[in-house]
Amino acid sequence: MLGTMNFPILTWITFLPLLGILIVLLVPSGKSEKGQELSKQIIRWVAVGITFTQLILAFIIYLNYNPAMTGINELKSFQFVEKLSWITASLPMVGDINIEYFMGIDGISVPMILLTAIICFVAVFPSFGINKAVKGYFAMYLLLDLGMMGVFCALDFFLFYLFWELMLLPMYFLIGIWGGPRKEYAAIKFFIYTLVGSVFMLLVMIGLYHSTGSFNILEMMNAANFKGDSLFGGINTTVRYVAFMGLFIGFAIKVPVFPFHTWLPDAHVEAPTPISVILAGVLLKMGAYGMIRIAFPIFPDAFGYFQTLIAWIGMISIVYGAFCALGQHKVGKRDFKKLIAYSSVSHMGLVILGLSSMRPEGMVGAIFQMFNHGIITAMLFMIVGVIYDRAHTRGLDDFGGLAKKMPIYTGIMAVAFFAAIGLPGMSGFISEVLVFLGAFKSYPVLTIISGLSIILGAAYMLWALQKIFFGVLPEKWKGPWDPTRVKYKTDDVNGLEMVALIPLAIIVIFLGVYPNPILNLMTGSVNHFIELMRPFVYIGGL
Amino acid sequence: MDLITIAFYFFGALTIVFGAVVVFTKNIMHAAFSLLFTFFGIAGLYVLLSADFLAITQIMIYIGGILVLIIFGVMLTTRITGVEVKSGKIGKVQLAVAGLLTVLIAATLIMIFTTSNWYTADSVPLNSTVNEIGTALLTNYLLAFEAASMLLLIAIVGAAFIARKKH
Amino acid sequence: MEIGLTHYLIISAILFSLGLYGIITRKHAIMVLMGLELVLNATNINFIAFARYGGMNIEGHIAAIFVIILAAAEAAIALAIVLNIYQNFRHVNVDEVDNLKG
Amino acid sequence: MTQDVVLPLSILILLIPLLSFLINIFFGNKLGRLSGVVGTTILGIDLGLAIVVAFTKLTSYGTLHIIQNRVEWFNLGSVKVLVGIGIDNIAAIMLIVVTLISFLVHLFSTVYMEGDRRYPKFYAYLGLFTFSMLGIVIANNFLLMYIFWELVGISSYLLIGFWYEKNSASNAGKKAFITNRIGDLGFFIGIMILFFTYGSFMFEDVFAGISSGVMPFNNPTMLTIAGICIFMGAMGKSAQFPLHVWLPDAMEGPTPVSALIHAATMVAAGVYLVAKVFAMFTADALTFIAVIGTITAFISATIALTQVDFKKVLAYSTVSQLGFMVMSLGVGGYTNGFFHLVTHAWFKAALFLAAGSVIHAMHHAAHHMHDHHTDAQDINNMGGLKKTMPWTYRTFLFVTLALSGIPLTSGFLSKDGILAGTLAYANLTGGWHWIIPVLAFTAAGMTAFYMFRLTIVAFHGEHKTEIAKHTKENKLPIVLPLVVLAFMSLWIFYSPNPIDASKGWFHKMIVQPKSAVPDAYQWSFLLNEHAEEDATVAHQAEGSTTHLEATTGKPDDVKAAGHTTGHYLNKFQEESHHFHYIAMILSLLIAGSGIALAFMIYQYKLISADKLEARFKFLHTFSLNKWYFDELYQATAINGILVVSKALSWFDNYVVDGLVNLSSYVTRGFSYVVGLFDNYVIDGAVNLTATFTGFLGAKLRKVQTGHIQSYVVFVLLGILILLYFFI
Amino acid sequence: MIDISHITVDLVKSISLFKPETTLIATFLLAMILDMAFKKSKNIAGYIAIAGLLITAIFLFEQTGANYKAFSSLLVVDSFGQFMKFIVLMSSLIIIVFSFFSDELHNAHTKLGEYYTLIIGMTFGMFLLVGSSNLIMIYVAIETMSISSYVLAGYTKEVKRASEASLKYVIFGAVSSGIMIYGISILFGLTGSLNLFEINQFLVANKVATIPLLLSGLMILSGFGYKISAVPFHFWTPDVYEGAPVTITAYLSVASKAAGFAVLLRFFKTGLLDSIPGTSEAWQLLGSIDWHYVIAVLAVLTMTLGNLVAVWQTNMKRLLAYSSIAHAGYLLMAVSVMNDNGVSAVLIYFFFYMLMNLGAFFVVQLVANKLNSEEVEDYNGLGYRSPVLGVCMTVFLISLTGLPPTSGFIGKLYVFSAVINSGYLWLAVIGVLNSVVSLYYYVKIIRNMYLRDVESTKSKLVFSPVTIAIVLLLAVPTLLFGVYFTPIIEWANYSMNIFVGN
Repeated sequence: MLGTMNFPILTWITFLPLLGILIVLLVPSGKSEKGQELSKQIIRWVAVGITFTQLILAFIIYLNYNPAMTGINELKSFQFVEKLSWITASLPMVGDINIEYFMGIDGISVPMILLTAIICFVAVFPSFGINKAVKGYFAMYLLLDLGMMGVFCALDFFLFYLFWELMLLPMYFLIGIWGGPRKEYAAIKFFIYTLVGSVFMLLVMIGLYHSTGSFNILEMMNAANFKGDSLFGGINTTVRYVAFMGLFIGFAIKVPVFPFHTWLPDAHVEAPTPISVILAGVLLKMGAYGMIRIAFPIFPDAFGYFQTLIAWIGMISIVYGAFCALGQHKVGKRDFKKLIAYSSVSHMGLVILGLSSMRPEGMVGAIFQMFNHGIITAMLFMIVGVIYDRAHTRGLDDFGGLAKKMPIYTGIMAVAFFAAIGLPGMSGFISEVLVFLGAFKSYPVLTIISGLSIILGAAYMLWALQKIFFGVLPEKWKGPWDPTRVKYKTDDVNGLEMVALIPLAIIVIFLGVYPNPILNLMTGSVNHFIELMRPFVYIGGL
Repeated sequence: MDLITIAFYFFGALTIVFGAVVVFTKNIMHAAFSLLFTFFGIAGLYVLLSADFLAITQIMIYIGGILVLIIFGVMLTTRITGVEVKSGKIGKVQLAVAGLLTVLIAATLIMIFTTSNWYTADSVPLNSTVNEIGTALLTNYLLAFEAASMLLLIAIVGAAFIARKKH
Repeated sequence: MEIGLTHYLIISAILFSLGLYGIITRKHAIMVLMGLELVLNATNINFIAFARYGGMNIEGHIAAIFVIILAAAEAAIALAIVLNIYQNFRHVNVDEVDNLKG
Repeated sequence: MTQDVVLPLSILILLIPLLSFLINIFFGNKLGRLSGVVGTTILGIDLGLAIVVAFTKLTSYGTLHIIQNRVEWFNLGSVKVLVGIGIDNIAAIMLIVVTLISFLVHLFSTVYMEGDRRYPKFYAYLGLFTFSMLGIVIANNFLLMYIFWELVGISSYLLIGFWYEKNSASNAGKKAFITNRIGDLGFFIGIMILFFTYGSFMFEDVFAGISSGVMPFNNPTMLTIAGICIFMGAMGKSAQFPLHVWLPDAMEGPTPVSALIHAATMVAAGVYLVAKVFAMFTADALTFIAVIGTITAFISATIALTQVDFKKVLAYSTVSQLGFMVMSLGVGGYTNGFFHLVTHAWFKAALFLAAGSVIHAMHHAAHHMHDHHTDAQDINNMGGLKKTMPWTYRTFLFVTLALSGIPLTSGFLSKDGILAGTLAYANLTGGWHWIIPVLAFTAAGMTAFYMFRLTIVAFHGEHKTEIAKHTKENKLPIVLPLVVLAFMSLWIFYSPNPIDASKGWFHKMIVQPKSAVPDAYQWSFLLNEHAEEDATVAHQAEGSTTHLEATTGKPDDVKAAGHTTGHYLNKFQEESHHFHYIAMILSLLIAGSGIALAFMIYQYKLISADKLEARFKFLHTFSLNKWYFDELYQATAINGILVVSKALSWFDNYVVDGLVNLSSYVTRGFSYVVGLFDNYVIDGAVNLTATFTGFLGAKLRKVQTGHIQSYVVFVLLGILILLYFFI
Repeated sequence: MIDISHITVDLVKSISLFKPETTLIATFLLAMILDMAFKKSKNIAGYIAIAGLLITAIFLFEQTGANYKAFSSLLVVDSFGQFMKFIVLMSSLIIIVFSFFSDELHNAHTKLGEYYTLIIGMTFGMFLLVGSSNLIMIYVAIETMSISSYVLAGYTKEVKRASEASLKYVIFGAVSSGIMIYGISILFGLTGSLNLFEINQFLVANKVATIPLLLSGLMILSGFGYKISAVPFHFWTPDVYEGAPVTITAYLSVASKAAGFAVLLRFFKTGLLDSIPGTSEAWQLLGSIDWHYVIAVLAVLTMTLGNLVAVWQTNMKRLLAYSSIAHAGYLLMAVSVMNDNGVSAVLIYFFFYMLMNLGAFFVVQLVANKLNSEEVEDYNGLGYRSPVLGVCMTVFLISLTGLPPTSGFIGKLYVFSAVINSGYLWLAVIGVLNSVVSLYYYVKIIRNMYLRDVESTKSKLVFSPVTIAIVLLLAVPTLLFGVYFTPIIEWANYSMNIFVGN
């Protein structure tokens, strides 16, 4: 079975982009105008090649993944495990330090790897529109890809932290150099927000290292490894609570959750389309993934203590995000991307609620919601990208009546919009229902209030839909987008955009009807996770 | 009061008074010369403390060497206009602050010195310390001695370089 | 009353403070150097006094000697630099030499 | 046809309209006009299959409650999600209703929507709608029902907002969808409560759970609340009292859409849901349903009185009829409620199609006259269409009779059954419950009045405008559905005896299911006594009826009421049988007076409507003859109603509508504030810390003054501070 | 005749251990003489200096494992000293190589002979300081080092700001050493001895009044604080760093800081602490003064001021000055922990700090050569005008912030690990927040290089391949040690045990 084969597939899937970066950097930038254009094309297609191979590897992993093995805290039930000692130094005073290159996946990381591979592959196509410092762009793009893939495979806290921080710098450059008007402010805001979060995580990591003697996440999970008098030893101590909060805030900033979300609208509005696709598609999931992989299992007692608080935060994010999206205030122009950004806050709040319910269907729903939200928001952003590339404005008030002008585009948009509302028949609905069913058992009142988001979601999405697609076409868009017919042959969506959008639409509808391919992956691990947390945690409905 | 007490108060007063003159006088030349008397006062104190070699070194090097150096410095850096060399006045506020600060430091030091017990051991005063200093310098403190020589060499090279006019 | 260790320490403290006052308030660079010399002399008094009352401990003398040596070296360098300032700024008022700030 | 063929067939019935949707979406513009033909033929096949399935179910397996299956959709270890489809008697009938009306509307629209540019899209959305409606019909679990519930909502949104160039159309669509969504939220909460307690979505598991005594959050009031939540879903879809505001606006959509969706099928979904899960409703839940039904019926009837727009009148009348059905279910008249649903579906669809043909004709005439400003839907511009559009007039007249409950029509049977039911209910429960029959009868009367007002103003009398003069009868595909539907409204289809439907096949087939709710929480008179011996009640001849003493108050003390003689299912049926004739006479009387009044005001202009309100006394001199009773009635009811209707319509426009709009203003305002809060306070707080560090940095930078002496001062100060700090 | 036989044995062994310093003195003399002999070539002294340093390095490596109190315990030769000496040596070597390419020095039409000799002199001073365990020896060593650095700071004496820098430096330096020696005299008065080991025995044996001990400790600390530019004593750093030539600024920011920390650690470990031999890694503190807290307060002040003021700087050298103050703060944090973990953290941090700081200064020097400006604004579009330099500068700046793939992160990791392990959570949190603030001004430079003036039309900056090679020589290890840092850790921890003197 490939899983046990010695082909280190995880190392390959993570470090393939590194190979891509080298190739991209070696491509000579042509002297003449035509030469430069040629080199740009080569770079673009190299990126497509790399991400496509990555997608194939992800698919191989998916095929060979055996859902029975649950993972979470036993090493033997992880799959595609690669464990080799990376840094070992024997210190006379401090005791020996060993950091391992420890990669492995279980039910929780497989969907995330699939999502990353899909989103990174699909986001390359809108990147064809970038023609400023293309070589730099794709180098940063692949570095980001490497960081993200690494985070989902790493099982050694040091390695996890290395990959986690690795994706900060490329993101800063990608927003900073190729972004919109207020790109610098958005880029530095993103950088500082995430850094503050990850810096708390660093302290907790070091504390854990000292208490257990190694960076291995799995060993940190069972209390036996904590040395007697160590910092985080024992149970329900205030130090453990502080440590848990440190980790939780670090991950919550990434999710983003209510009080820490103000970076998201700026980052989304200013980032170029492909980058906001990746930002929304994958980066937001790393926060939630981090919570499941690290924060909750290592400090189950602290999680039990804060469980209701986390549920409340989830609920507030859901309702608050929905209201903000609806209330697109007059400060900036009513921006389409800002609306989607706030809707992401609301949808990710759903994930937090699902996680805090500690019910099998709640957690499976949360992870499935992470997967679906990734795909749906990626589609939404690409849709915005399509009209932004043509009209160079994202203001909601500037459009109207596009349905007549771009019918196919309206079709695809309809799929994305109705999926975002959580219409049955689309994957969004399944995960929403699961989360609500699970959360209802643990926190009935909170779930009912969060139900409000179903109505508000419909309200702001349909309002946006009507603003842009229905009504009468304003004068200035009457003519064809590109009179010279060079860039845009037809008024409607062109080939490349279709290649990016259609597969996502198919995934959304297929999973909406038959979600088992993804759900079966995680059921084993989730149930195991809940068994692990059972003694410390309140599980509703028992 | 016996002779030593009188000598102590004489030399002490000499040092303090001329030290104050050095610091408070407006005229640089006055300051330079009052520095001379301060050094003499200190040399006297050394004698009282039966540090004969030190007293002589003080007179030879401090007065003979450093003071002459300072006076040359004063000569070189003031325009030869024959005018009384003013050292210019500093704003009233700064003076007050500096004065307050100095008094505070002095008070703290004195308070600490008077109230704490020092490492004391009674001992018979030696007639001459030169012999002991010599042996110590060349046995226990040999390295410090050589390092000091290296330091002086560097000082000479550096000072020569800085002070030299463009060649 | 009999002259004891503290008397010398008091003189040294006063001299030390005067030296500092000289450094802080005097505008002329050379005056600052003079203040510096006072500080170093105060230290020497301390060393000799502790040597005398601490069991005729010769180390104090050696320390004092080294302080004198270094004072000489420092004075030399300081004066050389002050001359250089005089070359460049045509004056040696310490508080006017302040274009490097912020 | 054997039992095991029913389910695969019903899946086929479900998927065929989806096929039409897909064909029209992808190959629509290639097909062009052909998409209409494709759509109609597909629906025709669907109709055929539906009839086959319905007959197999009703004829050979009538007694078997339900043919159903269950399949595991996905399984999460400790939680399994099961879905499946099931055909029981009401589903079989609904299959026919939905497919037939959808087929007729497809046929009707081939002509009606001829001119429209996005013709294939229209047929695609119709296909989608039929698919989702059939989904609701055959689902045998809450989850699948909820899924198709929302799909129906989306397809109605697409159809209402079909002419999206008009902002009012897309606004109406949006309003419809959001109000439905509010209802759906309630529905979903109800499902969650049930899933939480019984661990499954399947109806039979839930009913089994309830009957085994397990209560949600183990307290019975929660079961009532769950029932009310489920009913909220029905309120949203069937436009019941608070959530009815979207239906009148939904008239913005093309008329065939209104005919299919807002008359027959979709709005009936709510009632169908209540019927399907009737077994889980506790006594209090049923009372709530009855009250809501009555209020809706009464209010919308009063409003319909004063409406001017042809389709708006029909819209309000639909809402009122829905109120009747819900009220009937609420009071326990399960069979009559469903019976009214079916009959109402035919004649309301016919009414709307007739309206469509009238408006179509008026448009053609206006187009012909190049006069584009007169509103083709305002009945005051019509008049005298009897002469120009004979066939439409005849079908319209017959169907109006059915609606107003005139004998020999199916409407009469169903409405009469309901009214009898309300009387029995009031008699059994007494106290304040008597309001229900009173309001029911007045509403029935008003229905007759406004329907005839409409027919007279629109069809009788002289052509009020030029356009009316030039209207011509439409082509066959428009008129044929009218005739078919009018034919379906004959009484003969449902029971041989035109007066009493209880002996018809319909009543034999549709039997109230045994309620799963423990007896303590049920209406005693609904308890099913003969459940065990034989499911079907052989309806013997009139048994001797022992007189029951009047029982009042809460169900528990009603339990002592005597046992029913004869073979009625339960006490309620026996009681309503008693009131049957009284109700019939009373309803005939009221309907007749309503019609007469309509003729007097509009046909013979004896009483002018507007002067009426002004000069009340003129009426008194008018009639000395047998109207004395009417006068009293008129003085109190008619005037009262006119004034009340004005007030209510004002109330409806400004308060309830306002309430809904208000809630949207409130949400928009609140979200505006939250948006500002988010942008200034939270973002501000973050920027504040940034500016503070900057400020601090600037201040510290000043310390570096450049004066060497100030540096020395700071150093000495530093040492002193450290010294004193640490002593 | 005084019997000095017992001294000779010790002297012979001490001199054999003194080889590195002796070679330094020899190089100093040789360089000076040869410079006078060969008038024409400017860099002759430089080449000799490099040769001398290489020989010293060889002798230094021979010494590994030595553990001896030389020159009647004036000087201590131990592995801790060796590590620090190696850092000083390495930075001197790199600075001399930098000076070959510094236009600032070369067109200051002064002969560079004295320049190289003084650097050797300064290195000698630092070697002494690192090893000295006698208060007077410390004073002499600090003076040697300071005097040579006063001259070097003002080396381009025609330039106004250089002379101003040297004036400020000399006055501030003199005052600080004056205060230090006064502190030493008080300590001498209290304990009666100048040797750290004897002082320690005295303090262990009998109770000493705390206030004078605190006063003398603070005064001595001000001497060291001036050298490592800790906050209350840092005022000279920004002005001198901006005024002095870039090479010297780099040298001061690394080498003299290293020596300062070495002497600070040795002073506390051997002097003030209750050094019961073979104690666990936590040092018990003498007297009732809680030195942990004193150093911790200094650390917090240094970090916070360094980072906060750096945010406003527009001159690159001044910005890097404040950044070096901030880094002194992080190091002080490790020192305040006062245990072997802290010492090894300091050593590790210093090795990586040397690499990244010298790298950053070299880039500033190269850019100053080409654009002759040190303003941050002039870095606009640098990333596109010279890609290699831009990337290397980004690596250095990211490493200075302490982000993972770089070695700066490993340094910070160990510092925070030492701090957390001894339970100072609040200190770690302040440190961590400071590194977030530091991100702002480091990334401001990256922003100018890459985000401004994208694909700038200005002329491409071409640098000689040798300089690019040197920059890469510093950038690659900064990245490499970020990923694989075992050798450094092992070496630092091996040389962690300061000679406790048994």
